[in-house]
Amino acid sequence: MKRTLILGKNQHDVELLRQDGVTTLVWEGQSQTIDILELEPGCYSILLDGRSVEVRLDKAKSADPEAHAYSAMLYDGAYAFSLVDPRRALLSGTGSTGSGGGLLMSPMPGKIVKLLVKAGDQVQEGQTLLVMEAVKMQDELKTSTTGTVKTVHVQEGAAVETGASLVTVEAAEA
Amino acid sequence: MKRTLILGKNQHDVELLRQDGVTTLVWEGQSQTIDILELEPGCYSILLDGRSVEVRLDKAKSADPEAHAYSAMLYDGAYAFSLVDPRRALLSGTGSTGSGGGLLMSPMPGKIVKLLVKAGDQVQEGQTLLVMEAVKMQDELKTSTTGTVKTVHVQEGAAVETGASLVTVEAAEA
Amino acid sequence: MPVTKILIANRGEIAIRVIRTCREMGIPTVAVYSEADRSALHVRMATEAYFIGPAPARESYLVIEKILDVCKRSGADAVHPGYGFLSENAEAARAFQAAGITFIGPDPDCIVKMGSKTAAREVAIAAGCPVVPGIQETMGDEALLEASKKIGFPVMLKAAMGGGGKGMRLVHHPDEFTSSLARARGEALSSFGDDSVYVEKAILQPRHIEIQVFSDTHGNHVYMHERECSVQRRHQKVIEEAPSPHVTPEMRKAMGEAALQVARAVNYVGAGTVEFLADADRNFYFLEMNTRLQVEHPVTEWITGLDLVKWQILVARGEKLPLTQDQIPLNGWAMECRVYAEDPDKNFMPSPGRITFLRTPSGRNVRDDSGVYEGAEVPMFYDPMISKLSTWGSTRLEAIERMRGALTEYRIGGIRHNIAFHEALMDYAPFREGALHTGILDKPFWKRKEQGPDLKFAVAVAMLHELETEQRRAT
Amino acid sequence: MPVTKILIANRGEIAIRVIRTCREMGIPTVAVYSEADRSALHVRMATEAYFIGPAPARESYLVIEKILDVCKRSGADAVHPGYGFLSENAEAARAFQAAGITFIGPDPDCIVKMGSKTAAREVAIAAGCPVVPGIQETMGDEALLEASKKIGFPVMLKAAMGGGGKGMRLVHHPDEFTSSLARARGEALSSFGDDSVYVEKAILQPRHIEIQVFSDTHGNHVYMHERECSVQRRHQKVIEEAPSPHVTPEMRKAMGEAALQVARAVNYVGAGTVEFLADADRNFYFLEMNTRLQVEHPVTEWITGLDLVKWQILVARGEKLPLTQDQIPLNGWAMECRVYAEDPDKNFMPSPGRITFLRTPSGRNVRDDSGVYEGAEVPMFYDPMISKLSTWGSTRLEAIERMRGALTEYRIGGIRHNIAFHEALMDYAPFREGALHTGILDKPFWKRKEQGPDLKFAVAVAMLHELETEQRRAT
Repeated sequence: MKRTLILGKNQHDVELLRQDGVTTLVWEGQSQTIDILELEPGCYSILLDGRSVEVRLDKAKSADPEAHAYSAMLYDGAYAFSLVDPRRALLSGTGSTGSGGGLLMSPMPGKIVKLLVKAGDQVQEGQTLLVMEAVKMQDELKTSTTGTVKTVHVQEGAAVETGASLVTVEAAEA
Repeated sequence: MKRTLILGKNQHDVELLRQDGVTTLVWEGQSQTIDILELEPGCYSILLDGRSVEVRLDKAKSADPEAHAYSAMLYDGAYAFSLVDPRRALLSGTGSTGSGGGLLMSPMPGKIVKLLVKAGDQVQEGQTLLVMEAVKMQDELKTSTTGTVKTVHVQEGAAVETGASLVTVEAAEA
Repeated sequence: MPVTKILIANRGEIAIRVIRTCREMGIPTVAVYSEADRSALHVRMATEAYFIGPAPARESYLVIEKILDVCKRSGADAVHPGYGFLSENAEAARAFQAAGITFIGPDPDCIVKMGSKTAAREVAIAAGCPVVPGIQETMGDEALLEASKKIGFPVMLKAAMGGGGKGMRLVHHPDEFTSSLARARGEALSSFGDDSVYVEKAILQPRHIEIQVFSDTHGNHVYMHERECSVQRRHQKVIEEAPSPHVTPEMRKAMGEAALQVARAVNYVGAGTVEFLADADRNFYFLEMNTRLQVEHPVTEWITGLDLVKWQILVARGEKLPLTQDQIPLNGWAMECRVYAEDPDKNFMPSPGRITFLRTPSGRNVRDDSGVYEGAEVPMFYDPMISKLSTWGSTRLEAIERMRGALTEYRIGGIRHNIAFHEALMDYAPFREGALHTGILDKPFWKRKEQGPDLKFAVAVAMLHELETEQRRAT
Repeated sequence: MPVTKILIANRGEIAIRVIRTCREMGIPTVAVYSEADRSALHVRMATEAYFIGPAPARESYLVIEKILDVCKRSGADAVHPGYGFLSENAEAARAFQAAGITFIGPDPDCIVKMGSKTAAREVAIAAGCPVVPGIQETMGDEALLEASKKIGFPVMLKAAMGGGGKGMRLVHHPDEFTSSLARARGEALSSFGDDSVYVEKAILQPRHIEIQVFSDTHGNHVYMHERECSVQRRHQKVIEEAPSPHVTPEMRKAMGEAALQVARAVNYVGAGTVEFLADADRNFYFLEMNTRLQVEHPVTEWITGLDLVKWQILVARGEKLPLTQDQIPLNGWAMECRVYAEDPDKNFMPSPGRITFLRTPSGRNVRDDSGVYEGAEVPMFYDPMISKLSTWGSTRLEAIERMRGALTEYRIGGIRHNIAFHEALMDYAPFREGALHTGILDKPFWKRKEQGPDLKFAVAVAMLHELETEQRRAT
């Protein structure tokens, strides 16, 4: 089954085919033979036509039960990917997502110092949604989606972990 | 509640008391203040009146559901300990156990090549109960208990893991 | 003096570092820990460990009476302070002395003298060690401005009791002077409880080069060559190396001897570091002296083959230095990267939390001085440095390539860290060429690399595979 | 010759070792793996990895055509054989040559010559290198007995095609000769497919000391001093060190020059090792030459600061040796322990299985060349060596104490291993004193230590705590 992989502002049609014991990745129509081995939960050794790559997925918590979205980070904590149904990719306007489908996630463990939006608010890409604090430093968290605030998942004063869902913004129709 | 700790041929009365937030180990009537922290499952950092000791317990599989025995090994895989109810310690004649209450456990992953006893057989300390094979080397496994074979937990040809129960010998009354 | 059981009044990698040498010397160690550190590696590795209070350092690691109390309970007859915390606290050194406990460091008077920048500068001048032209007295605002005009702009304002870059201000022009001075005084007051500020000639694009010195109680002093510490971010060292690509044999000898002049002038004892600024013409100027073991001592250990902690203990026992000046080796090149729990994508904000996965590099001439383990918690209360990765090569380029290889192997999960930043630095042309100065990182050179196509493909494969597995489980 | 992409025809720690140097040199690597090794560390760390068949080595790692096929598929233009497997297989070296692929090792003819003990001995004699008195010809039983009587008992019987101690027998008296010979022939036949046996004068309590040599394609040869490998169990090295406590500067020079004579005589190219037996009077005798990188090469890397794998690659590219003989350093002392998945309590029986927990030592001058990771499977099909732990110190005692500290930090769960055995060896008086000979481990010196009271207390605490937790959960 075809899915859409979202990487930052890019999205790619991807599919995994398994036939006669051979697994093939189809990436934007291009096929390559792959071999995948789960070394431990979330850690994969993958051979792409022989090239050896290791991937460690840390599933980010998603508070949106309808999302079918699948967010992941590499071990260095820097990249966010989502895997969605192609139809949803169109609907959610993922062309402008930062960390997956308009969902703002916590980049660190810390405390929510100030919430600047509530559900129903109209927001612009780059607008600050809330302020977090960790190790006595404050950080303004901004959205990368223009649209409407759908859900605010946290309260002021709450302590959150890395990857916790903070605010979901529904993208405006393009 | 008092228990008996079995180490090789020795046994010791032990008890853990918790009072007013202070934990005390009573070892053969002698008390010392302890602090225990589980670092990860089975791995403990323990402070004994300040002295820092680390213990990693690998629970050995016990096939005897009635045993209430608790077998453990340190990380270097060399020592076996059991913890039993004091009454059972007397009954099972643990004065002569090797790896806990007459239970012979597999020292390595391997194959059972030959079984030399069946339930009901009388055996002597030092008698070979079975032959195992690993990496093309065979090893005779002997019992350290004189008594009657109660249960043979494995069949010839079976593949077993380290710590698997092989044969239980009930000690003869002294 | 007897040193038969050592209390380490510190935490993190430096506590581990001291424990390792003590083990080799057969000396039992006593760790202390705060509420945030019960599960810390130093507690697990020490012979004994005692609780000393709440997480904030001022309520635990900095409380002299608590450390003294643990000495009594454990029978420790010596204290190794590491760096930071009580390491340059003369009051602590005096309290240990009074209690008959060996403080592994110099005499308290020496700590006091070198703790004041102005007093240290006076010592250096008297010892014939070159200093940056400037007015060492602290004075009022007007007088400071007049003095600055005499020295000639640009000038540097510095907190008299300062360190670590706090309370330092570069002033290019008299017009900015008043506002810069106000901010310097404010920072000095809040950081050191004292708003005294002095003024110096600003050395533009300076190099920070320091000399490791070692002295015993018999009046012997040696230097162990230089460390190059110019790669800094906001006055904090990021990468250190030894030797320095800027230093010639003549300059090394001149700097070493100047450093020893200072050490001799204060009857220094133990491990110390004399920091210098050097300009493009290889002039060098005394900056300050640190009266303790330095974070970056491993690069000196690599090029000399010596164990600096062992030397500290031998000196504390009253033994003579094991080697004379001409016996101190200098082999090859060493590099050190400070690995921090911080987010290079978010202005290097600290990133405390649980280390869910850890794979440390190993192999030929790679050393990882780590204070953590897989499953460890990086507390938010302390410095977020979690490890110092150092490498040695027969040449500077070999040490750099080895460091890049080791960084590639380093895997840390659960927290943000600066491994990718260090990797990028190893490829940064000015760094590779050795064209270092303390502002080398001011120019934004770094952007996290785009993932290559293979990594993208692999992520797609892993995610599709996990999704399939999940769906199979659900049905 | 071009060496732009290297296939490593090996597994385990040596494959990792080669990958690390290739990374530093910017050379992509190609791993091969059998069915038992899909999850092995070398597959994860290499740039590329290809499947080559079933677990038994003779169906995968030893099949020349499969390696050649992967060279073609991956575009690798060079093969590094590591040690063991195809490393001393002249047929393989020829096949690679024929396919235009650079074999990182000496010429096939040289491998053939040195692969036969008798031929190698002839070369040594012709080159003026001392050999053990004996009859190098293989001959019938009667003739061998007569020859032995001429040499004088005790004598040593050796398999002509042998190695690793197999097919070797010490015969003290003519009466034992016939039965010993039969067993030696039997072992030789089953191990090497050839029952040829020859006889030599037995050197009692000999030391095994070897010289590392390096040669390029331009006729340059250097030696990198000796390694002391006398600590053996059943003719298998257990601990290696460099330099040797037995070797004086004069002896080092004499052995080094004798080794170079042999290398020159066969126009040797690359890394090689000339093994000697030495007696108490510092006489030394040629034993054999290994035409490959040695397991124990890290101790040489520690004392010289050189990267032997890098030198192998430079030589394979046709470059000249980077240093001349008088530029080869010799600094301090290095020690290596071979860490095996084996049970020292059960006659060192191999202990394959899953490594459920792994904490490797680190810190100053500690190197761990490991082929495993936490969660890795140690397959039952290959040599059970999982790591080589090496340390450096400025003196032999410092290297020993550092090794003991590092062994204390080494934690391996899930399989049996020989860490505690090595720890005991570090405390064994004959070893510490350097009174080494190849029989040093024959005397049973080792018994696993009784746990101290603290460990017993702690076990009691942990077990009681787990039981309580379990019971709380049950109710």
